[in-house]
Amino acid sequence: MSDSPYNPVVHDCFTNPIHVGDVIGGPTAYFEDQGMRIRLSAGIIDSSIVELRFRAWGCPHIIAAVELFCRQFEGRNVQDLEQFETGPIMQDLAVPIEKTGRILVLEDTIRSLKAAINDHLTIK
Amino acid sequence: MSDSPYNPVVHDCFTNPIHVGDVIGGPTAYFEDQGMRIRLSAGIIDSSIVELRFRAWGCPHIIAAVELFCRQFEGRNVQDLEQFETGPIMQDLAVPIEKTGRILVLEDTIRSLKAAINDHLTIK
Amino acid sequence: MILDLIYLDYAATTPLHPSVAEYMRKVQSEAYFNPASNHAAGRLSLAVVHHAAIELAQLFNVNPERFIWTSGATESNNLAILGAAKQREHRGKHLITMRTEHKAVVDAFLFLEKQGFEVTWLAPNLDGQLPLDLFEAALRDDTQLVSIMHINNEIGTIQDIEKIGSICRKRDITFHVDGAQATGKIAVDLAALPVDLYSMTAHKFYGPKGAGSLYVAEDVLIEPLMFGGNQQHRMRPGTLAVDLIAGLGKAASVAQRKMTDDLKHLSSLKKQLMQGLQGIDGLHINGPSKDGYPGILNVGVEDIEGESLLKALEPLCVATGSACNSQSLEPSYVLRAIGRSDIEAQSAIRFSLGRMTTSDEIDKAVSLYCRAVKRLRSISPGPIL
Amino acid sequence: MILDLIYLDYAATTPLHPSVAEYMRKVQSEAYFNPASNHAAGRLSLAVVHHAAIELAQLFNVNPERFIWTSGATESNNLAILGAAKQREHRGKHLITMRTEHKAVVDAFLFLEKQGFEVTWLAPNLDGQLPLDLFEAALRDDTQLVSIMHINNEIGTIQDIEKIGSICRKRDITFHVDGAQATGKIAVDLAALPVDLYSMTAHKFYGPKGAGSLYVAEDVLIEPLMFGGNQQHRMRPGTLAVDLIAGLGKAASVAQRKMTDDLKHLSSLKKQLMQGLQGIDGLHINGPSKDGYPGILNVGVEDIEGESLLKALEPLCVATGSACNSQSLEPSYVLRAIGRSDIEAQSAIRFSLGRMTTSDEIDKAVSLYCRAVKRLRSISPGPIL
Ligand SMILES: Cc1ncc(COP(=O)(O)O)c(C=O)c1O
Ligand SMILES: Cc1ncc(COP(=O)(O)O)c(C=O)c1O
Repeated sequence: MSDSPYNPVVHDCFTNPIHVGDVIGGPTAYFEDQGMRIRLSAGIIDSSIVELRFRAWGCPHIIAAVELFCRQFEGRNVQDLEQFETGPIMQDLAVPIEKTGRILVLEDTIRSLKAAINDHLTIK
Repeated sequence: MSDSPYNPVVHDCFTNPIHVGDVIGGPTAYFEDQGMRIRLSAGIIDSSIVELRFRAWGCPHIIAAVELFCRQFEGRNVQDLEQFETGPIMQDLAVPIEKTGRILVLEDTIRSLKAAINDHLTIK
Repeated sequence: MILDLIYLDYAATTPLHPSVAEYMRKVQSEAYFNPASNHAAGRLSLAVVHHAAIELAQLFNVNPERFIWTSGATESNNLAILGAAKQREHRGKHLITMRTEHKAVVDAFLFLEKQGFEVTWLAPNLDGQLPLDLFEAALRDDTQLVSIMHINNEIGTIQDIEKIGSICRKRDITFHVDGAQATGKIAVDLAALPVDLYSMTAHKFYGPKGAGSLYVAEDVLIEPLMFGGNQQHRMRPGTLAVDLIAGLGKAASVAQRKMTDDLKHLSSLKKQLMQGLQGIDGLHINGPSKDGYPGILNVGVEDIEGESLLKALEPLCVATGSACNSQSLEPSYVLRAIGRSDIEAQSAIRFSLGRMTTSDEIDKAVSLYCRAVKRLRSISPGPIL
Repeated sequence: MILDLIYLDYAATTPLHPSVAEYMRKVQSEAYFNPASNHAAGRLSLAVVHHAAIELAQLFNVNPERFIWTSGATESNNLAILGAAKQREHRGKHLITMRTEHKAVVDAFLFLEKQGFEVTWLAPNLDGQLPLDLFEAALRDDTQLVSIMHINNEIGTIQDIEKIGSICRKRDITFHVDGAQATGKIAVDLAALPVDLYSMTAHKFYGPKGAGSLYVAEDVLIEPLMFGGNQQHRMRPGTLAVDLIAGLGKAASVAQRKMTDDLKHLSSLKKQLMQGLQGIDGLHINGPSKDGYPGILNVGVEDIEGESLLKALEPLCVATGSACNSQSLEPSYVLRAIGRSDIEAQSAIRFSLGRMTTSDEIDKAVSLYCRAVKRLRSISPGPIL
């Protein structure tokens, strides 16, 4: 449908999220702000992120953003998380400017997840 | 056509006036007022109005009114002119209330015609 | 793609009833003239306009002379409220309305506030009803105008126009009713009701968009919004859109004929919808639980984000908040006024049903709604602790 | 009966162009939704509205964002004039317009006079043109708004919008143009013309009735006439009539494509009409004898009463005075302004020709006119002495 507020990437990530869930016992981060809530958890083997799972409460853009993050970083090295930037994800999802703040909630959650993963790796 | 400002009598009298003209040498009356102009002339034999002719300049209602007057009084006795009243003619022609003044111009002309006929009969 | 849509947003707008569309087409091709033109063609169009006035008058049981043609209820509301308030400034500068009115009423009153009028904004009870004791307490000697909507567009509350109007009439207060959602849907006898001004718009009852009317009771005077000649008793200038007016009239006449059947149909569908949804955890109805207009059902559900709900409901076309403000995602001020929290209000979905709605569509809507709630809950990290 | 009519009153209103009617029907059945609705159906209607804005923008060579949808030129004129005057009250309270403007402009200015504004009413020359020296002499430091129509609806005069606009722009004066009779008929390049506000209405160029627009140049601010939410930059509330807007856009696009042919067709018909009438004793043209808009010819004739002439011309449908005031039979104030006496003015007949007018209809019109004049003269007692 023309003029949808959601581009096809949002539509797909929102409608068919394949990373919903929790990695039980894995490093986990939870963040809430601006009425949005995100939980991320990871399955780590050596320094590989073999699994990324999320739960989220928020608008379609935020749900799609978390799913897209999972799609992009599952299977990659823990170090790669440093490369995460909000800019490209905002672009991929055509997030309207007034929702920028919400995407920063995702950024915060990822930062928190990195910390949790580091703790996890250190303990090991 | 529905809602015409002219009823069928006006339409007929305006479109097919059969009394346009002048009775040359007959008693004649001319009156103008409110931008309307009416001339009436009659052919009189004994005390019969054998002919009535008019000329008029004005709206369709005034033209129709003069024609209707001629239709009604041609062939009748001079005395009958006393019976002329504006009320019935306004009704027959469904003259809008704001045009009442114009019909009074016809009344004035007829009064003047009666005077001219009286002069004519007296001279005889 | 459009074929897949399930349209349950009849309170936002309706399609043309087939016989209305057909009649309008006939007028467009055979009587498209300017009703103000002083010739046979113009008079034909004028007759079409007169006929429409008669059809509208029959629906309301009043004299056809009493309707002003406008472009819709927004204009009718503005004309009524600004026009009456200014016309009777000498009578007083106090005005009364409700917090749950349509934006076209609310914003007209906000404008009058800026112009030095004083407005009392009454709050409804939980059902959306105006509490009459509150209303009577708000009346003052300088109260000159009261505006209360007939059926609320978001939650379907039907106000007691008769009681409110009687109170106004006793005190020489002009009473305006926004009847945009009531016209053609419930019986409105303006000969019996103590109403001075009544707004309506054709596109809410299967008539054309861009066509509205304001009923002005005898001896009620209002100032115009626009100027341009003597048409419509100088209350509303502009070339009359003969085909739109014809469509409005015909829609009124169809509505009158079908009203009983329409109401029965809607009541049965609303019952089906409510039964279908009742199993959902944390669901609540916004607005009247009974006696509301059967074409509208507004429900909210705990711990679901509104925008995602709307997206997850596709291809179901329903409204969040009022259709007219739904471009912004602020929680509906109507729902706030009946006591809903921001978070409750933002999950609200208005189902509005219409003449063409089928029982099958209701089934689909129910299953889409249940699935969407379940899915979003399965994604959610759980309620905030 | 309607079949016998000869309609030469295209300046009063036009029929729908067939492809406009067809497109509107499609929108009515497939995209009848509320463009403000936040769902797929609403977005479909919104896209239709955007498309119409693009079509309209192409006709005027400007940005599609710059159009406000209204109910017609009466509303556009009022919105522009009242809205601009009030918005810039601080700039000054002096306004300028012409005596030959449409009632929707004249009466808006009369209202502003009552509100404490001062209006200079300029008289045209015999052709209906604004004398530029007179205009410049009328300008003052506190002049904030000028409104001049593009094509005069009664006599077809085309004003020099470019020159008038340049003078306004140099002095920071808002310039409004009533383009109701020009839109879709002559080329109007609003990117090049120094115009701030331009009014139009679809039903004058084979689009739907009840659909108009106001072009608002960038950085021009106006106050709204009505209130009701955030739609259309808060300048004009109300549900957008998507089918009417679609029809307006399509009519603009058809008009652009056909403009050269239309003008050629009208010029040739007007020539035929003038030649046909030229033998009549005491005939005069009201308005420009050359360079006027070819779709309009206004003629008067000595010593003929206007109402009777109109009746005698049946089944010819033409206008006396302006279509919009023709319910009253006062002599046209436009004709009085170009120096006609009352008696001259009241015999005036406006022939207005259109896309569907045929050479055969012109022949019939000529013979009806000649016959009517002859017949009424034969009835007349002769001129007042
Ligand atoms: C209660 C109510 N009043 C007024 C309006 C405004 O009607 P319109 O947009 O047709 O002007 C609407 C609908 O939008 C409404 O639901
Ligand atoms: C020059 C002019 N301006 C304004 C209007 C008003 O247009 P509308 O009646 O469509 O509002 C008209 C036609 O009636 C017109 O000819």
